[in-house]
Amino acid sequence: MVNPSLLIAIPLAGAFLIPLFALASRRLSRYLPPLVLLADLTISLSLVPRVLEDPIIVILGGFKPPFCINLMVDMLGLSFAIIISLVSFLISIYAIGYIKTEPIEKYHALFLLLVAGAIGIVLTGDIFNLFVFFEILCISSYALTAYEKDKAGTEAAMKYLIQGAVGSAFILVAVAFIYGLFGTLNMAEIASNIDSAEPTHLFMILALFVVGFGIEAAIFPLNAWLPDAHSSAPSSISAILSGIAIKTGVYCLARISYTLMNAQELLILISLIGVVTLLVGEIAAYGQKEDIKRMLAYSSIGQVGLIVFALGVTTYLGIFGALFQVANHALAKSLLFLGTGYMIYNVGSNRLEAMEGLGRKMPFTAIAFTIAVFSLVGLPPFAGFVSKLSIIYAAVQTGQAVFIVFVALVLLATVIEAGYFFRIVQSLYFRKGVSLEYAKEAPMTALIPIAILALLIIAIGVYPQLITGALEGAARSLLERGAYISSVLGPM
Amino acid sequence: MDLVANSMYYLGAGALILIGLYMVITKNNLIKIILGLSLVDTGTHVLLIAIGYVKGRTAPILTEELLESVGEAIPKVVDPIPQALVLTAIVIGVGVLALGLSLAIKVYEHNGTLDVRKIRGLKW
Amino acid sequence: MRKAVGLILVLVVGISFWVVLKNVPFGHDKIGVGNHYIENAIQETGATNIVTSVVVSYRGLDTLGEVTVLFIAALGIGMVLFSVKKTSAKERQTSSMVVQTGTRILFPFIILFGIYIFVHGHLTPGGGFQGGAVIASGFLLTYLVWPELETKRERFGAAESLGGLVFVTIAILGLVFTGYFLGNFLPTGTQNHLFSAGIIPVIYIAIGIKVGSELAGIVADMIHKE
Amino acid sequence: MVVIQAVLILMMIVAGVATSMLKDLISAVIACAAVSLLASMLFYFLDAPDVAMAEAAIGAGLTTAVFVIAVRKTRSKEE
Repeated sequence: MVNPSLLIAIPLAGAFLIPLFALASRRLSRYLPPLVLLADLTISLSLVPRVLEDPIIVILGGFKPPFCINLMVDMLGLSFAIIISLVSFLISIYAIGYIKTEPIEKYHALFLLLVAGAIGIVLTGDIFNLFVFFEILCISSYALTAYEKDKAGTEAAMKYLIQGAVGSAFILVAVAFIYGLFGTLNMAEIASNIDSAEPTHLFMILALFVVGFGIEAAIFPLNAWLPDAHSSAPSSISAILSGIAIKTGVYCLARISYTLMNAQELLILISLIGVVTLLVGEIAAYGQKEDIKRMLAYSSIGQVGLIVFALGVTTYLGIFGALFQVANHALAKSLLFLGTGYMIYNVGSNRLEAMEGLGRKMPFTAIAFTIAVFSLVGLPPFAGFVSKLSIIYAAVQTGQAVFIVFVALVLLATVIEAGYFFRIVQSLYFRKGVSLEYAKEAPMTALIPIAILALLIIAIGVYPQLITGALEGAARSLLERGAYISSVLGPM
Repeated sequence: MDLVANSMYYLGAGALILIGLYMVITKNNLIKIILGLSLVDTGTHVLLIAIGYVKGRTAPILTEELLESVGEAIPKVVDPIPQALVLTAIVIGVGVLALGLSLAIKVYEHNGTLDVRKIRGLKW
Repeated sequence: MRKAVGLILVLVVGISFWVVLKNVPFGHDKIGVGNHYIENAIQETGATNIVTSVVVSYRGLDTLGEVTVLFIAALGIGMVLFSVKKTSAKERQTSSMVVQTGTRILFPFIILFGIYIFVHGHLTPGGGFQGGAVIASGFLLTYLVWPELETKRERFGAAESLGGLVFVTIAILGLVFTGYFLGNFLPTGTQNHLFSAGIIPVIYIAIGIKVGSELAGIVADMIHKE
Repeated sequence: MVVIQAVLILMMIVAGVATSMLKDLISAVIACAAVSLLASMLFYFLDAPDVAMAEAAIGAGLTTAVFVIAVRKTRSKEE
């Protein structure tokens, strides 16, 4: 068996190597990230059969938990790790040709560090270690948002940094409180002692965590930074931020509220926040008729709202739907941003009007774009259909009146979503473009990742069994706290 | 007197965090906002160290004198974990602050001002 | 308006602090993981400074993450302030003779002091971070005295990368030799000797070099790039 | 001892308020450095010499230097 700690160590080592590589040849450093991330993807896929049977506890430094930091590779963490390494591998191929602004070696090193941070978050079993990896993810996102060094990018990064730093401070304070109350930082040990604390204290700590991680997950009303950051970053970075970074925020929320705090009765509040976020995001996206990237960014807020809503349903099926939606949105939204990158490059503007008629000039990109749009709206036979169906079914199944109302709102949001997405597809194909004589199809480095993403969306939609096994295991590992605790600390 | 002695560290830490938060929310100058973040950081560090303090014990460094004086017994030192956490947090904090300041310099180059009311992308 | 929002938010946060901290008594022993370290750290790691053994050994992954954060900050600042044109050595005031001579004499001692701090990290207070910061402040002094001094930024970059690679390599060697990532594969030696505590001094030296060059690089970037 | 620590904490809070109130940015930065320096003394009283060193060297030293550089590269008054 390959040791899962390599999943974190390999991207880190790669990122440290890149500046040395760049001393020899700056152009060569572009090819390192795809290699490194391919290694990560292979390792994480090869771990699936073992982890499906039993979670792997990786002990670091050779001391017994809870006296050391341990990695907790259960199905939930591993599914996230697979999604992260798959999407970032495809984006790193895209970046080989797309990133032209100097200093490119810094871009590639920061990209690898962002991925290392995200993988560290989903695998670690220690609350302070989670904070450290969260900071790695956040700080590299701040820097990459400003990569173009233009006015909009630096201002968006500044805003993101200020709000993100406040969120991190909240998380650190919550960690300090946890240490003060429980005297330990190991997540399994905290989870096993959680009942000894007073409910009011736990509520305060949970609130601090929700604010801290909610800023990264962009739940309403903490999402002010997202539209600016996602729309003014380079398209490959928008793809990783929308596809990966906000999902890790959602992962942290799920891990804290389910495994750590066992706060199932409070999750109806989370559900409410999710529905509000969904509606706010979709309505803002519908209202955004000018900037295509800003529209996609608002749509990301809406989709995160849907995921958070499904997590709050607290049934097995609800969590399963949420995780399916995580996979679907990671694939589809990164495809949309990657496709948009070259569409913007061709017409030289972010404006939706400029894209009119591009479908004939860039047929492959436009078809892939359309597939991703259909999947996000939830049409069969694409992946989004399965996730939306299971989320709605799970919510109805609870039988509570509140959730029936929520489902109606989710359906309303879907209609809004369909409205603005079909508007773009229509203008891509059925409008006559004005000045498109220089527009041409995207290069191979972009088409290959886009094609793979589109094929995956169709494959998962037609044959959901590809990933249901893994996601069912993930949903189970989120619900079964006892198994989590006993696998780290040994049977009680 | 005892009450003061027991709560003053928490009070100081909380005061710093709250002053910092208030600065981040209400100040208009970017440098002032980042100074507020720095105060929040310092406050959290004090809070963590105060949580780890144990009365009547010494620093967690087992010098030879200390080891000889206790013999086989467990040496009386304070909790080392919060100190390790704060070391980590200090370094993370300086990284965020330095990156924020370099972004602020860049924002100033683009706009000629640090006033968030006058910078379109920073209004909220 | 913003003042009112700020005050309300600050009040809410303040009350939540008060509610929780009432039940975290100051100065009491929180019976937990910490006591295990106090009892066993010296046998298990061989370092007399328990904080060092926690930072480098028990919570080594945190430390790896933390030097990574600093690495990201250095990369990000280099990227944000990156400019294609060479920075102009503007007519800045050169310092007086006394200051220049003083700095020339002082600089090697500051560097030496920094090295001393991180080499003895496992025995006395201090370690890679503190030593690295002292080294960086030595460089800061030279930049203030000779503003026209062109920095060899690439050298700092190479030192950063090497420090990081040494850390990761030691961690992976631990995996190879002991089966645990960051496992200690060197003898722990006798307590209170310079050559003791296994991999801790090696890692702390790598951290010291890395942190020193990163902080110095950050300061150099901020001073020299326009 | 308690009195000394109480005075230090009080000074720290005052310096924190000063950071918020001072209009001149350089003065505000110096006040913030004072907060860090006082905090590092408090760490020494709380038996945390490692953290005291780190806070003095990094928090009070290098952070202040970076702030001063940034203030000099922009405008030094808060308007």
